[in-house]
Amino acid sequence: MKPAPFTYHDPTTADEAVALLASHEDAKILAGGQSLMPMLNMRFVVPDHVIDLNRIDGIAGIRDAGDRIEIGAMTRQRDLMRDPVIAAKAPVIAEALNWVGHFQTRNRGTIGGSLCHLDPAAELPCLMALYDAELKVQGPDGGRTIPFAEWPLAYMLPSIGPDELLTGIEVPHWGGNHGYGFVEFARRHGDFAIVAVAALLGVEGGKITRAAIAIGGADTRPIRLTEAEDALVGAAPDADAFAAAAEIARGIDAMSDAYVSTAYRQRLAATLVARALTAAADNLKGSA
Amino acid sequence: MVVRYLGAEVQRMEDPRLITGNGRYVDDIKLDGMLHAAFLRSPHAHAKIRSIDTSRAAALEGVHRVFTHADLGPKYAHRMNQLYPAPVIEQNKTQYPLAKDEVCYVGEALAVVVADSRAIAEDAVALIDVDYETLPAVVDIMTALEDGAPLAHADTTSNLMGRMRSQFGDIEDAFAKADHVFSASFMQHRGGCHSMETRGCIGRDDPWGDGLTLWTSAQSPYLIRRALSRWLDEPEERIRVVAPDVGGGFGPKAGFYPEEIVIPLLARFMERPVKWIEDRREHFMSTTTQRDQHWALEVACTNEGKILGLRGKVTHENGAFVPYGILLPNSSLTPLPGAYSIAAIDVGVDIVFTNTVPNSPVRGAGRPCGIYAVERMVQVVSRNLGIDPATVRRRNYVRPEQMPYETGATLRGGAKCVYDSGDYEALLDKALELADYDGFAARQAAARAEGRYLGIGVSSCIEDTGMGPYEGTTVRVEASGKVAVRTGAASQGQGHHTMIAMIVAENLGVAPEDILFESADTSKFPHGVGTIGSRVAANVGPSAFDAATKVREKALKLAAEVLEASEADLDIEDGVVRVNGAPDVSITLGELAVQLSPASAMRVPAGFDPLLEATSYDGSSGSPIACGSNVAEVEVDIGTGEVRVLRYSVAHDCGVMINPKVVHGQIVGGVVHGIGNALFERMIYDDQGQPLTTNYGEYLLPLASEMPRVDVTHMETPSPLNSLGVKGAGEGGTIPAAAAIVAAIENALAEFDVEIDYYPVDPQMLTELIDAGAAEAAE
Amino acid sequence: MQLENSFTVPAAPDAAWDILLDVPRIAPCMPGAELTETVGEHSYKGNAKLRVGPVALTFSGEATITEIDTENRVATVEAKGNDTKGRGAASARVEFRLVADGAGSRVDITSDIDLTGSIAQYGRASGLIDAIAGQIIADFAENLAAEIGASDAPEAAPAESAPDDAAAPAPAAAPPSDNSISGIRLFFRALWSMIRGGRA
Amino acid sequence: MADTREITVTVNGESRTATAETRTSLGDFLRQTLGLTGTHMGCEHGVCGACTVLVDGEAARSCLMLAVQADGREITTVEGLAGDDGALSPLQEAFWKHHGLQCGFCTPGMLTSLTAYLRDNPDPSERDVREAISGNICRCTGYQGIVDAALDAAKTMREG
Repeated sequence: MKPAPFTYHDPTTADEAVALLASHEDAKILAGGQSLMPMLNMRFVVPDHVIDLNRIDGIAGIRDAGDRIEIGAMTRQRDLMRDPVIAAKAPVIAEALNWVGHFQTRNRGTIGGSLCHLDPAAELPCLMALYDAELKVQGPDGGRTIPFAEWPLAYMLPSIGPDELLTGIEVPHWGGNHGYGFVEFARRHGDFAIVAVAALLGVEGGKITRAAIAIGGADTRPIRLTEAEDALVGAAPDADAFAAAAEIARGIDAMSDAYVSTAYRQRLAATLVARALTAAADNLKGSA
Repeated sequence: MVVRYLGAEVQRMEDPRLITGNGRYVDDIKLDGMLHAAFLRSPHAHAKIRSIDTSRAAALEGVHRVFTHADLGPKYAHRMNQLYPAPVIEQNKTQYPLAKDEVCYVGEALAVVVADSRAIAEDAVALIDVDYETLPAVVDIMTALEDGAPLAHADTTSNLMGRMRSQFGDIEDAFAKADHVFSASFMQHRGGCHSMETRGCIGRDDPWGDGLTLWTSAQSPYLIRRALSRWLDEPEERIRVVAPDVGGGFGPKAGFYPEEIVIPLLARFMERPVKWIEDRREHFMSTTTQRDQHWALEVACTNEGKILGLRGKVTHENGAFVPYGILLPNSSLTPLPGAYSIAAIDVGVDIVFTNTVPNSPVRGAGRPCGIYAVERMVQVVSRNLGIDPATVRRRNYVRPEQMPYETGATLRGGAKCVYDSGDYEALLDKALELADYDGFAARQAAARAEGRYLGIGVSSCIEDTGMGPYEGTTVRVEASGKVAVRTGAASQGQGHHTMIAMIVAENLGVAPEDILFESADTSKFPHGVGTIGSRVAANVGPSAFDAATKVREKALKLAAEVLEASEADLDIEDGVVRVNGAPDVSITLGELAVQLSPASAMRVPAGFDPLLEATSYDGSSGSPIACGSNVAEVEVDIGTGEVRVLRYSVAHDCGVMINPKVVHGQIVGGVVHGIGNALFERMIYDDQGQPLTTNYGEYLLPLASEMPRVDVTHMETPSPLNSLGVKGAGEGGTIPAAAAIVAAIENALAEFDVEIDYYPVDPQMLTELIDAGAAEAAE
Repeated sequence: MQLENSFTVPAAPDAAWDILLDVPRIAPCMPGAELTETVGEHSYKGNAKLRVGPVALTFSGEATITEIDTENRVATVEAKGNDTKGRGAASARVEFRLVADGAGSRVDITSDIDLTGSIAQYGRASGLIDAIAGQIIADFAENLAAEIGASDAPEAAPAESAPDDAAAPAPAAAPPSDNSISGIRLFFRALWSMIRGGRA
Repeated sequence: MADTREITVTVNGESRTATAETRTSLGDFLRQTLGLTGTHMGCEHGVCGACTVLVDGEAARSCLMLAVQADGREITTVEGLAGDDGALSPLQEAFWKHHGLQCGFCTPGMLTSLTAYLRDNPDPSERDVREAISGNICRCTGYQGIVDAALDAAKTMREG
């Protein structure tokens, strides 16, 4: 199980990387390698060129930019987990990362790699959906910004051009006091989620003022449960409201595969939406 | 005062090498001029091979040669031999080392590339053009025997490999007398080997020197040598097979594989050593596994739950070829009637071909299936009669006073299955106590009050271990005083070196560190049988004990002459023979050895054979029957269907324990393997025979994060069948696990009236059963 | 896997039948397919591009009309291709049955598709691969409907659905029964834009 | 023509330079090019963890890294865990004492992973340790001896 031969490039700047993409047919970008390397080893993916981003400076790191958090595409999952800005402003990200692979893979895996690989069961795309994150890509004709809603085109296919490079992500966070919950069901610790749910709740005067629910693993791309989000606003953060949201989740589009059915994924979504919202409400109480 | 090693928790002598990165596994061996091989394997479950064009592959830089069946030449054009011939095999289908004109499972090898590196060999494999004519594939064992089912082999008229039956007692009478007859049917799916080290081998051919040498990651090097010798039609003396450090075996490495013919042949053709290391995808597709077995049983019992008879039918998946004869179906039947005295049994097996990888024993072989079946039927009786499962078992166990107890079943090789010793009810009591069985009702009620669903399950098992004929050992004191100990038995991590060193050291009066242990190299010991079926301790143990005793006696006899003392006054301690009461009068074992291996013109003392050495083939006079009772406590999350094993308690009896630390490790590892079978490990093929589970993200091996702490307690009922009183321990953890887990899940979900007819039990299956049960309750 | 599709065209059976047997003409209706060579009266070499997430496959192989039953207007095409990078093979047996339907004709397509090799051995994507295959055939049926329809009537009238993108073969407008397909429609537009951009 | 690079790494404190194809994984480079066979390749797709090594002190799958990516970095393999005098590390000692291995194939990855983990988490619970090694598959032991060894080693190292 050895990769097919390829030509290896290790640019030191983003511009260089973009130029390489433009000038090479059938090139694959190597970020953390925790998804690409297995596919190379198994020869599922057989590119002529591999462009390694690991020697590029300036596209890793986390910055507090007021109402948003700026994250470099090459930021390692480990660093996201340990970062004080994330912990303070978007703690659900740090919590969810406990579910991303294992500590050895988080030491290498990057946020950008995960978003470009776009495995439907991956946690980070689900979180970016939750936050309506914006993705910064750089191409031969300069840069553009892609809202996450427009990022997944299809199963594991992001709307980034073959000659474009993801350089950073902007996460409009919810500030200090909000409730958050992340729950996931996988067969074993660190496995692909069968279904994962991330939820954010803003509550004032005993009423929900703002809600976000993202579901990963169920469909070919992360789902935002907007209908339930709208229904929750104005309601009290209680079991009835969450049960109603769960019922909406039961009706989502879901895929089937060799292991689990559409119906099971829908059932799980219902269970986990209720649990994620309950967790969000609970830690809101805790923090308040 | 003799140092006691037997029964002590001696730290393993293997470990210092292995924890410092100094092990020597097949892939660690590097020979001068060694080339690397990669196989082209069929992507089709069933197809005719119209033509193979290797020209593009052969032309690639770094490729030395490409071989197909035809390229091996007429001398090597025949099918592999049957390792275990048996009369019930109606269709003895064995494969060609490289497929000739038909492939019968995805993963069957049909060409091989020899290149400078494995990577280049893989590049070339992708360039081999094969014209296949695909044929219909049979995958489902339940329909494989129906008229019009696709045939696994183009030249047959049926998918029936053979039929066998275990039959004793008066079954008609048993069912006629019964107060109740209950029935159940269920599918058992056991996964694969998945030793962390895949298979792999190195071939070297030196016709003017050492002959043919094969280093291979295997459990039975001598069986491989014989099979290779027969296939090549060359004498065993010119073939050397070595199993170096082996990274786990668990059954599938006990056989003889096509690669173990092809790789040495390539070395012969290339006149250079050739290495092949199986990669993990190959392991999924070409290493033998166990997979499906369907049972449909009826149990006859009294109102009190006394089981009178068991009858029914098993459908056993064989896969595409028959490398292991009927080991698997046979060992599925022989454990019946389990730990119970059941007077009449009549269970038949249909062994069916499918277009999947050939089947082989996996830890426990068929025993886990046979025991699961019996335990399920005990569960059925308990459930239907509303009698506590522990109580039903008490009413059915074979009792100590019945030992030796002849079940009526026949073991492989024709011997009657006789339970030699053990107190099954006492063992159950120990398990129940360890599990706080009496306190469970309270735990369950408390959890239920919080909306949590707890369940408990019990299972008991017997295991026929230590099958013969023998596993010999040679013990020889060297001039240095070091003691060379050699045996044929290969180790895949069971700690044979430590166990045997302890036995010899204690008997001979030397330190375990002074023992030079070598095994699993056919050039070092004349014959070995193999490390399968929990047989090594009960065979090598006694032979090592006996050989060491003989050497001790010889040493004392010689020392008595040399020291002019009476043997009765002599003792050996730390390699030195001393006269009791005269500590300064002594001679070392090394000095005694020199007297028996003198230089030219010197004399061997009169009345002594050369060398301070002895060889013994002492073993067990029959199969010592180990036994165990397990209690599993689980929690089911009805929101997700997830099963968590909260607590797992084992009471086990493998007779006298040589090294309790090693036995404990075997039991715990075995239990976790069994939990994997019960809850996680599933090898899925689609209806075209494509394996869908071909990576470790999808084939779910048990991880530390989901496994419980396993509490183990022991009874030591010495087996009367060997000099050490030992019984096998390697598989006793695995065999009863699935039954305990499944029973616990049903107990947790009793209010939904859940009945489980398939394992591994997955969460989706459970949620469907829960929802169905809830809907029924609602009506 | 077995797939059934059906559509009607305003062309009379005879006219439709001729088009149906004109492989060079109908081949482009297969998403991602291109003919490269005619090797016999009814045999053709060609490529088909398929992309499953990050895995971009190019099947190279041969398509042959193995049966032509002019009387009953039944034709069978057998196509077989290997991924050019050795990751597997695809084979299809597609039967076209043409029957009169009012003034026009109805085409019933029965397809038997078989994927093998590593591409077929990824359980997590298995449902999706089936869905994609189904989508390809559905697209093919639609494009064929459009092609035949275009021949002597401006607007095609497929029974199931109408192509909603004239430029590129488009996926079924009718939402497929299996939810797992959602996303595939966009996916094919992306794929086609890439193929057109020579980037697949 | 194969795409090759000259690669210099510091392995277990010693600087080593060799040429390898750029497609070569770090694991194959360590084992085959540098002859450090203590690191084991169990699955080559990043799940089993047997090939785990420390790269600049952090645990990483050597099957999921190209050798060329390690150029200029510090690598620690199982061969480098014992002291210069050959004295076993507290973790190695604990694995021996608690029967934390049987066939020994997963052991190098277990040891390297836990070496890094216990350095960052000196006082873990059993639950913590079980999650920490959930990225390392062992088929033999049932994990119990490994967990006991890790907890015991942590205690030893805490007490210095």
